[in-house]
Amino acid sequence: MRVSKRARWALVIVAAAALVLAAAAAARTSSSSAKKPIVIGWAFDNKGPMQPFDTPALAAAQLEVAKVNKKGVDGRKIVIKTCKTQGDDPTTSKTCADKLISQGANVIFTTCDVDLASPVVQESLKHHLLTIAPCIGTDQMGPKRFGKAGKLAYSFGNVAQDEGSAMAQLAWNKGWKTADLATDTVIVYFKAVVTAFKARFKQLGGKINYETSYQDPALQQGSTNFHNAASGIEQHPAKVIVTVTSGSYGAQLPFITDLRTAGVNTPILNSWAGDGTYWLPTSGPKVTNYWYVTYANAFGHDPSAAVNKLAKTLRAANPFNAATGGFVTGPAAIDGLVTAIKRANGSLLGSKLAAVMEKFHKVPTLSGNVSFSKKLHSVFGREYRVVEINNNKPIAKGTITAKVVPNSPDA
Amino acid sequence: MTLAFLNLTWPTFANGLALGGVYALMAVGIGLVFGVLRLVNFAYGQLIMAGAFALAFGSQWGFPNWASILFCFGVVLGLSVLMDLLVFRPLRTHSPAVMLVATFAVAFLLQNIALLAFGPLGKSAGALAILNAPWDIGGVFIKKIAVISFATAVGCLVILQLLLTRTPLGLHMRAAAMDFRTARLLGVRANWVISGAVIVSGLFAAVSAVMLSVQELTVVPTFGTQDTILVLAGVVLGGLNRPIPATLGGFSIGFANGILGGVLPSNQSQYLPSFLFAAVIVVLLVRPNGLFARGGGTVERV
Amino acid sequence: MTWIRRAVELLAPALLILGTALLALEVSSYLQAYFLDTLVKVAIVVALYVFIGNSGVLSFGHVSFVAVGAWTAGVLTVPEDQKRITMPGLAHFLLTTSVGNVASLVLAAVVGGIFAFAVGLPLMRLSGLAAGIATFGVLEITNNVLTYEQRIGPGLNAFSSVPSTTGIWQATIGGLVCVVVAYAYQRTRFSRMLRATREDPAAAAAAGISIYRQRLLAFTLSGALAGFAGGLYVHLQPLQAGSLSLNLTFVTLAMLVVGGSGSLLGAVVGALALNGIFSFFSAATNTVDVLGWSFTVPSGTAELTLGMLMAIVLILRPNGLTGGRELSLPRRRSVADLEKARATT
Amino acid sequence: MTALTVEKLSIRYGAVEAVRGLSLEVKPGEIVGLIGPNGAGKSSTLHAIMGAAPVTGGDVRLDGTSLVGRRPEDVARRGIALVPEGRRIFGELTVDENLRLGLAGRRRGRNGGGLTRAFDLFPILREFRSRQAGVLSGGQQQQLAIGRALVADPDVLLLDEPSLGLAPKIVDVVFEALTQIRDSGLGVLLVEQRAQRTVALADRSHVLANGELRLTLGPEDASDTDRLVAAYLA
Repeated sequence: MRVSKRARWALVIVAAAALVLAAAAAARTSSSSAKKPIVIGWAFDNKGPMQPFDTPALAAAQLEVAKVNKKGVDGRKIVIKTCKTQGDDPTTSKTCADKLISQGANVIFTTCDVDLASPVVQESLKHHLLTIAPCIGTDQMGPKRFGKAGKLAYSFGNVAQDEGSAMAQLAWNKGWKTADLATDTVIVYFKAVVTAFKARFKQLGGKINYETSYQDPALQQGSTNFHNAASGIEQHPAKVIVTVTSGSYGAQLPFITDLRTAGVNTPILNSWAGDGTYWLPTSGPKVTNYWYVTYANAFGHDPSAAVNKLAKTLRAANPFNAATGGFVTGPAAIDGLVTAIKRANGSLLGSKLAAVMEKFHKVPTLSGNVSFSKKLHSVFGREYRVVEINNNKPIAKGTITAKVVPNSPDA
Repeated sequence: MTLAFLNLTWPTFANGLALGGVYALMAVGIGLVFGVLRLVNFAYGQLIMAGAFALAFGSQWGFPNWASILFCFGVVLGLSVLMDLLVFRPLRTHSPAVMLVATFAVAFLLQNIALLAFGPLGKSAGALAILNAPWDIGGVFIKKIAVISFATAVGCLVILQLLLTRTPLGLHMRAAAMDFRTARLLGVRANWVISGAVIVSGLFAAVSAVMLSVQELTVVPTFGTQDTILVLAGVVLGGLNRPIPATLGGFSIGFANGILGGVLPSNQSQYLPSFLFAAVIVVLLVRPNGLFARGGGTVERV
Repeated sequence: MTWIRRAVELLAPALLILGTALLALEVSSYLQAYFLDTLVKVAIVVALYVFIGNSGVLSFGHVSFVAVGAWTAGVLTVPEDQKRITMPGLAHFLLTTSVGNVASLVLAAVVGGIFAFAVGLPLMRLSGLAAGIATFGVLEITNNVLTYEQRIGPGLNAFSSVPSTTGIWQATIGGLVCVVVAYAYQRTRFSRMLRATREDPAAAAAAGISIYRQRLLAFTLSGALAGFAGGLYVHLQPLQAGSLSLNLTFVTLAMLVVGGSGSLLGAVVGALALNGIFSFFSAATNTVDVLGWSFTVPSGTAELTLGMLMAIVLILRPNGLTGGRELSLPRRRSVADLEKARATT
Repeated sequence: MTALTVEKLSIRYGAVEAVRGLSLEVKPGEIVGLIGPNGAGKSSTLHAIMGAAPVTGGDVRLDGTSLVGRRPEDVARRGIALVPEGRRIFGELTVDENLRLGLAGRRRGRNGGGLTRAFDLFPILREFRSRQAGVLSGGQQQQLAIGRALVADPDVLLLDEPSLGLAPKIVDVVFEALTQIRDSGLGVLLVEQRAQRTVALADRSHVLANGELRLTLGPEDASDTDRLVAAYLA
């Protein structure tokens, strides 16, 4: 293929033009604010693995903000500005953080996994802004992961250790005294919950019959070793099978189907990750004797009337957003933020807000009372809702609270 | 009765055979198209993904199983033919590297279309999940799908072998794979042969889609990608140019994948890909022209 | 006068990089990340080019050198107190060793080069598809180990708390370093020998050129550049080293081929054009203003546009946007040029 | 009626003009020789007739229908069969399969008697029909290549250097077969290096040099060595 000199120059120009276009794109001015509302900049995942957690939290938070704005926060209104991180792509995440900050965000909200959130968190902390993840479920959203700057980082998700401990308590209370563990190692949170379950379960006197691990194909392409995990468990019967993985990922359903089709009808216990009915099979064998603990009962049977009302409103607008109880983390974060602003006398300075939040002790939010401490910036002591899925139907089975958290990160 | 070797059990052995069978089909699908077009189709995994999604939607819309499977075949075949018309044919005369990267582009495009249309979390293809139940064979519990996969793979391969050896089209395909130019000079119709290869390859992709989606149950946009890479490795390991070595290569890597997955202790199972690919590299170093290749055939430069 | 011609060969890609950097300074600061990302991609694609462009052999393994470089620079620059928390399983040696920014980049290049050399030592004996699959294997193994081996890093977790030193200066200089090294290599007799093996392996071998040795040299050099680029990458944003895998391989290879794999200019143009367009549509998902009017595209437009563009360019211009040639001053075509042109038609 | 007509044919590869303004014709029941030094454009002419080389000028017609711009397989299926240089048999296929491949060039509705035509002409092929073609000797492979072309039941047979690399005795067998083929009514266009034997065998022989027709010789010129040499050197 012959290219004339002129054509090649032209190509170079075209390439340059593409860049100019991108540059022109950049020549935008950020919006100015006259009335000085409180601006929350929310970088959320609109299409990646965190989307099922981020978007419901955001949708519910927007409803909560509308409610808060009726009275205002000391006369000011809250505005949420959003930015799509597109599967938590690092470059886009970083850009989102910078963009939101340039749009005058006073507080930055981020996605539900601490690693995927890292680009946003680091940018936000660099600008000394209070940085909140509604639902990161580990103890790492805080100084533990981000050092001194991490003082400004908080999560309204559960500490995995607390959740695992509550699950152990539930199993013990049900009289399931031996357990098989299958750890999905693709996310820190999954691992941490199982580890905590094991520690607390043994403390209570339970016995672990068999332990195995697998990698979920949603994050580890092509991995199918959950089949092997299932057949390992088939050969080592116990009273309960504990696995923590997301219903929206690739292993949950086939793992359960493997066990059930092999004739293993033991209860299977999962955490909030396995909440919801959206992943249940539309055909084929139905899911039965499957248990999980979660933030809120998304199916209208929550002890809190406010939660049930919110779930109903969300479901009416978009059923997806009420698929799991995770949506309450959004309003909970808003409630917590409002309290912090009030307690900081209206200051939006990251350091002041963080200083107040560090002292949170049983602060009421939509998802119950929330406490933080100097070391621990995630929620513990939640009253978990217990749900059993039987024949593809979710049934409320009361609540459970962790009494003791072994290896507590707060200790 | 157990296979008293490592912790290899009969069910694991059966799973290995089943995966080996499906990979062998994929290997043949990739090998046939390579034979006539000298094109390594990286987008083969996306064909399987599309088929698996078709199956999932079929069961969601309440199709009976046979209709879902038919729908799956239709989607995969349509997509294969479209891929061939829009991309492979215009690029037929270009270098293997350009064709290979073009299939990257197609794979990238299809995967992202799936991501946009169906989301990252995919769909459950539960219609045939019941096939994961075991059969009791003399006290050993073997999954039905393992037996069915292996039997289907063997059946498909036998039919293909008959097609290749007993029909004029098969003869023409074999000749075109050896020397396309001469075959055309003899009157072998290039377009027919290419279409034949693309259609058979598509059919095998559809069969693989059904078998794999029963085993994995959840269909995500990356479905089949890793399998395709493994199969490609297997095909090259066997010898890309000929159907039988390619089949054996694909089978070997699938079998090894299934068995290793079963016998690796759980704290090492995450390193399964490392073990497999390390083995692939070692074999390639020892036998660069493939495990089952006779003599030193010329290897395509890409 | 030939030195002017030679200078132009280097100037064109260098100016494109500088131009990108200048544009990055002009845009709103929050969009800079995309430009920095593009500059890092240029570095990666140039690294790929050093091997693929000169040898004519495809490698799927280069992103593993990028990943190893990112790992090196990452694990050596995370502050020690952070390492204790985010990488509790880390080997003692790695836990206690910390270096500065520049040193981490140099070490990333060194480790990338050593790794490439070690891998190339056996693999460069292979050719064709066998070589392609073997390099793929290297990518898979590297990805697998970096993702799960907690004694050497954070495994599944990202390298958070890595100093983000890849700002506009570091990205620009990094890109230029890669281009200059690639250009310098291109001027050596080693590169000419390797190119001879690309055109006609048999004749080159007959002329006493060791294909193996020349390929190994280029592979090692490009591995070092890839490692360096990985170092730049991890200093740009918190990354999980194991996530630099299949996708990045596809995309960077496509950039090289779309730009024109035969020339340094092609590598730079391909990376700038594809990543530029991809970045633009990514940014437009969250609304951008183009010359005064607001522009928003649905999510996913970036990927679809990129995929279609790659396919279309390959179908219409299989030798890439630059035709695989360097930019040169107009001159009378010599007979040799005509012969060459014929050979490529 | 003329079977195959080549009129002012020009072939160009990039900047190189391989054949300029070549005209010739092959009628049924005659052998036409095409001889000349290496690189004269003989093979290019055959490939251009088959549609496998770029025609830049002139025309190729079969019974008045132009073949220019058609695909090789279409040309083959219109009744022209080529025995390519180097025989190009499929070594991994059996003799039988090689012959059946030849059937691909059969015209629609023509039976042509299947493989018997090849077996009748070359009985050795029948004997070895289930062997792998790759193990045959060079002469047997050449017979197979010709037999494979014949089973397509063509009107015109093109041969590209059928004697290349064969022992003289085998060449006799091949040339004898060509006579039989001509006598069965086919037109034969024979490209050869062995000028003298070709001139002796063919009804007309065209000498090609540097892509141009230099001279046409009849069988009577076979012994006129001077004229031959002069044509080659011109």
